[in-house]
Amino acid sequence: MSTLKNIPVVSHEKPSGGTGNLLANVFDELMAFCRSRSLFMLHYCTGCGAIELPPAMTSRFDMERLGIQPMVTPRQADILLVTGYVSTKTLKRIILTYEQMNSPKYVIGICSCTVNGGMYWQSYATAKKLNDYLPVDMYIAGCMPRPEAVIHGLRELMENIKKGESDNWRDYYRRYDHYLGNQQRLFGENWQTPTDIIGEARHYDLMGPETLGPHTALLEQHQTPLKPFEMTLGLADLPVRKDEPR
Amino acid sequence: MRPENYQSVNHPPSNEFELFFGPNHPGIEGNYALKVRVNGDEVTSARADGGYLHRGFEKLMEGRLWIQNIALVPRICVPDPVPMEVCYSLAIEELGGIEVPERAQWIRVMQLELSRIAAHLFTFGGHAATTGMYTPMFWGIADRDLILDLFEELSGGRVYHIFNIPGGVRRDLPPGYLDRVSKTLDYIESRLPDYDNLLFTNKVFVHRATGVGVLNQEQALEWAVTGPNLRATGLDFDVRRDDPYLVYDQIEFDVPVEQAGDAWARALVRRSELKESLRILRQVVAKLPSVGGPIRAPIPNPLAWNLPAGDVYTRVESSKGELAYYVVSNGGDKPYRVHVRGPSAMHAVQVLENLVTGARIEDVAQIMFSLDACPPEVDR
Amino acid sequence: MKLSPTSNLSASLEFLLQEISGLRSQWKSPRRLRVDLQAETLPALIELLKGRAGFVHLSAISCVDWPAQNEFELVYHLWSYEVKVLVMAHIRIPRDPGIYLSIYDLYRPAAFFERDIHEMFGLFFEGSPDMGKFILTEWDGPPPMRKEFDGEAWVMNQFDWQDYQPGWLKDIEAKGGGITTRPEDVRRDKPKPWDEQS
Amino acid sequence: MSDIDYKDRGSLLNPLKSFAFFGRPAVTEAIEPRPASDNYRGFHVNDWTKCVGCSTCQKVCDNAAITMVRIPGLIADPVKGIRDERPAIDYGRCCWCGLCVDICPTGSLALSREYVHTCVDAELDSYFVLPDSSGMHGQHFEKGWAKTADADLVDLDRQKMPEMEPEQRIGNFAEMLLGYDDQQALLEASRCVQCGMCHDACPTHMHAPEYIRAIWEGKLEEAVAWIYQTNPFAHICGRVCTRRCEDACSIGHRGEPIAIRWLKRYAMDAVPHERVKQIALAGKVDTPTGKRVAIIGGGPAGLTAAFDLAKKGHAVTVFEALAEPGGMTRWGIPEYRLPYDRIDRDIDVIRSAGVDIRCNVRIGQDITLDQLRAGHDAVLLALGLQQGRQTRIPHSEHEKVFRAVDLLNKITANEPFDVPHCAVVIGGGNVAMDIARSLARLQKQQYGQVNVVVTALEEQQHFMADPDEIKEALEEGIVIRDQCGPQGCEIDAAGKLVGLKTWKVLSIFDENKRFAPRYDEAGETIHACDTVIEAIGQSADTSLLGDTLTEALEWNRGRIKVDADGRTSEAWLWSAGDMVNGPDVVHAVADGHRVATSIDAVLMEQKK
Repeated sequence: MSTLKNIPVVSHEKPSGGTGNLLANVFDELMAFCRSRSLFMLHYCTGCGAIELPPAMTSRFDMERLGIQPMVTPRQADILLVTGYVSTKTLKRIILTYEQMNSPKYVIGICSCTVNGGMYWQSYATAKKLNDYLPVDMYIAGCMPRPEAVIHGLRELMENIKKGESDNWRDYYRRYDHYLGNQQRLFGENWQTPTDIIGEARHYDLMGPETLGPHTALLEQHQTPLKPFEMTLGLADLPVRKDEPR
Repeated sequence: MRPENYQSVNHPPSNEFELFFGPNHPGIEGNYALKVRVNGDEVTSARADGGYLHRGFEKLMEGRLWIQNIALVPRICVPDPVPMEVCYSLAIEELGGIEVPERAQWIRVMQLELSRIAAHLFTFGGHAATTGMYTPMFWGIADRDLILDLFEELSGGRVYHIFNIPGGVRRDLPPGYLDRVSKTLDYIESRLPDYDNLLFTNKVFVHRATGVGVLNQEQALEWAVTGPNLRATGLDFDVRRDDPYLVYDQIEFDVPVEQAGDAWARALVRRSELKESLRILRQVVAKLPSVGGPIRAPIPNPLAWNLPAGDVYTRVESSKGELAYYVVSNGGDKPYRVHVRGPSAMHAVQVLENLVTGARIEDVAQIMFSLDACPPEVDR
Repeated sequence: MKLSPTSNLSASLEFLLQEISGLRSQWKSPRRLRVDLQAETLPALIELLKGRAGFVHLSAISCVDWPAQNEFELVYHLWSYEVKVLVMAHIRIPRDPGIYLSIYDLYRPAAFFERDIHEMFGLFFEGSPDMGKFILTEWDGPPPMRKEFDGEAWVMNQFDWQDYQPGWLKDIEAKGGGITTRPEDVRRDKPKPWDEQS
Repeated sequence: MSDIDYKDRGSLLNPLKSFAFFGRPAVTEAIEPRPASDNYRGFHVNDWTKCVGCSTCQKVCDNAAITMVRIPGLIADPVKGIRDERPAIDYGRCCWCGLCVDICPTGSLALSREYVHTCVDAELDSYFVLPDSSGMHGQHFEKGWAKTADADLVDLDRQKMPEMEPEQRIGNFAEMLLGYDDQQALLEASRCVQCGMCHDACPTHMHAPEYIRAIWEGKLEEAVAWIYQTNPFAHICGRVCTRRCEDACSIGHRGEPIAIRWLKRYAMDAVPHERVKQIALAGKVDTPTGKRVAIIGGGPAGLTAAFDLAKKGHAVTVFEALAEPGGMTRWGIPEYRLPYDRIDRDIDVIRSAGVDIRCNVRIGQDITLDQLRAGHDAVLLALGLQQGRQTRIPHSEHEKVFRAVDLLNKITANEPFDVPHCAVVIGGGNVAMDIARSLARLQKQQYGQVNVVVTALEEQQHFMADPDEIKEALEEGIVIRDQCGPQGCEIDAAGKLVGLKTWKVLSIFDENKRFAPRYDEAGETIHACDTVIEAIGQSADTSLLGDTLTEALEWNRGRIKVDADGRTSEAWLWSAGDMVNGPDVVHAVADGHRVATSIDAVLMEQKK
């Protein structure tokens, strides 16, 4: 990652006015078109809506005809599909995963639960509004939505990408303080992720008025520098349980 | 921490690695995690890590009316929701002394078996995919969808049917429904040889699955393994037959048993159960037209419905094993306590940890799918 | 004496249970036997059932919180594959300090259930192999299944809800209408006028 | 067991058999969404013409997804039980379980077959929807999950009130309805969906949902406390209320309304009287205010006002002309409908609040109005309607032509009179039924057979009387001849009343909805009888006011004109009850409360 500086910074702002070269946007539009036609969807079953994804992905509803296919690693995925309720424990993993995904990236919230708590609005264990924690590009209503509805939502998303309208991922950088604040409220003040969003925002020129704020200040106060990552999960501390039949 | 602080990973100087296996992992069923330690390819120890799907069902149910919970319960096991509904309804009916009309009981059996077929088709697919064979998964899921179509027609919902209600079922069968059920059964039956060719007698799969995750009968009993996993170890037990509920005592069916207790044996038991479920469904389809009467016993206004104080333990055979509800009422309009005993709670934690330990890393996913562990049942 | 399915089941099972002092048993249905006993005698019962009556299957351990009596009720559901009967053994233990003995040495699945009860109710089992958190690793509140933990109030305090402002609602509000009853309102008990007076 | 032998280790070639599928059509569906099944549970549709805004859907919703929204411009009619509110659904909560559809009392709510809705973050408000019949996106989709008869979660049939058989009850004045037992009351109370339409429709806004809930919970004392919040005539209203509440009940749209009146009766009967007294007097002000109020008339309106004012610490004296307080409830309603001991209990509660009730005191004779005015800070006129109206048909001045109220008075006072062998009652209201049924009982007692005919202008299904009353009257052997316009009493040569002549009624009202009956003379009938009883309404006897006061007061169509609070144009005088509103117990109670509030406010203002 120390090679971050070598990545050329691409400006995504469209030139204002119609005075520029007609061909100036052609490349961007081509990029947007291509991007919309090959979306990789992260294979992460976060909630119960995931049960309608296998039908959507396989023969009957065949998502692949749209160029969408599951991808096992967040590093190569474009879409994070949040399929329904997210428990606090999952939400932490989702945020880690989201931050690891490469921009541009899109979040789809399907089912009721991602909007306003859904069935589990009384539950102490689930987060209620996904857009408090992550910028969401597309919502698909249903509990759970049928594969057709999922595909419809994906097509809408493709359309938006093609038109260059889906860029909420920038919002995460521009309003990082807001998202971080909600995350801190749920996970506690000590919450930190291994991805340096502020650094990335600076680097890619994505700073916005709300990138920095009281919550990021709190983060700087609490955060411990990332040490070189030791491959240990603390398993040694746990009793190794291998039940032998008697 | 700034980008310049990112540093490369230091590997420990040995073959020992500790890995997160999930929650975001293609080889895990649902949103679940295993922490495994591997030495080379061999897993030397494993700990299950659940709770990613925890919603606090048992707490939620204490805050909702008896009838409101019927919308909640199917969500406890997403791939196989009907047993959840039926088991909860049975508990309430036993508490409230409600006699379920015979027609409703037959309709429930029909749903239970359809759901079992759907769940098994789903599990095959997953199991095959963990061995690198995706065609059975595609077929299985596409065929499962035909069952979901039947459910959609019956209950108005593809996955969450919310069709069983304390006292019976919510609607009568649509006209001509049984014919369509028969047609789908014919189709699925005609597909079984294809599945056999593709998967169950495919030498690649057989070799890949034999001897993997072996459970002997002693271990299975020790760890409270139930359902197809138990029957794959040679114990002939099925809640439907041996602790009968609904009208299963009027239905003729066999309980398939295998002896080897490995992943293949478990797959074979499920494969044979598909056939038995088809056989049960044929009987239900033949019987249902002659069973008239109401589809639901009269129940009080759901908004003002107290159940007498008491407790009840009901269990049914879900596609994963023994599913049980322990329901306590203190005489109020809401449950005082509901304890859901999902079959996977056993399979996905202790059994999985023990079976994975000593296995090879590439078999971990297969072992989990062959146990058909359903994480939402564990987390609740 | 060894039970067999052919013998007069209920009589022989009851005869066997007489060995435990202070035990009350009641057949709830032909395959469900409810047993109430003192907490101290439970291990003896379990040993008896597993050793002499073939109850090898621990179906579940359920915990019920009874704050009014300041007690936890533990229910051990044991199934016998041989005689096909489910015994539900009920014991009560004081909520404070909330410690009981594990039956892990007799039934391995108890580890899961005991761990779960410890997480959800805060009841500690001595001798259980692992009382570490499993599901609620990210939860630092009180054990949520205890009755005194009001989940709904906690949620209301912790989370905000969507503040929908759709166009139709604005139109109606402009005409003088608007939201009259929110769903939260009907969930609360109505205040009683005489309570206010006193 | 399995048809695959475990020893069969399979073949490498087996999968190749799947090449048989090569070239077969794919199972893939078209990319556009398929139509959903016939009872699909998609987005909501709500038929606003059927919906009454009862909010039952909101109560059954397990996800707290339904918000009630008031929409100006819709019909709002508390009497019919219609609110201008409609449910709005939050699709960020909904789980499409369809419980709202199955419980909807009117059957207006349904789920459609529409299931696709997507939006971007900025359009999230579209998740909050006010469903009408046009569907989520204004496109037409067929109804999916809708109400069916066998899946209805609303209990449409009420618990049957146990009653005496006609043969048992006809010969005596014992109460004919026996009241619910505990189990019936519980079941009936459990039918309530707590919509509160009854509360809105009730003139005195009784807390019916609350006391029904309390009965269901087994908290009968709490139920009594709720009842006494708004109605001291609890026993009486539990038996003879005109029950506007049940007309408004949302269960009544498709089934039988909750028996709210019988539940009130049950609660009142189930709690011991001494306990009722304690509950009723909770909240009574201990310190007297020193203000004195005189109330003329010991009927529901007067006594309700007296009870309220006494609870607020005023010294209240009620002057009643007749021998016992209770007004029309005692003197007009027969004992088989309302036993006197129940009236006594209600009066006892009111007395125990410190109200001084002086009976047999007639204003104008025993004490003058001016004396009252001088001795009190406020005076309330609650005279009621004690004069029977007359038909003024030919020969109606005959001595054998009676007013129903007069006869009912006599029956209550146990005054002897000649029980007619054959009576014809003119009128189709409750009073007509009361006198007819009372006479029938007396006839049975004295002559062993019933011979009473009720004639009225209306068709039988449009009688003003309660349908139950009509049914019971018929059971008791009373003959009803509807559409008969009285034209005169027939007198024989000896001057003896021999019958009533009626013509067949063609229509009662003219095109301007004014009372102008048209008759068909060809349909003339002579109803033979020895007595004719007029039961066509009552009026107030305001002669006690005296000429000066009658002059000074403002009048409105023969009734004293009062403002919204019941105050007359004279500052010291209030008026309430039937004489202002027309005959109705519960209305009188409501009026009593209103006037009491007004009097209390004025008196407390004076005190400052």
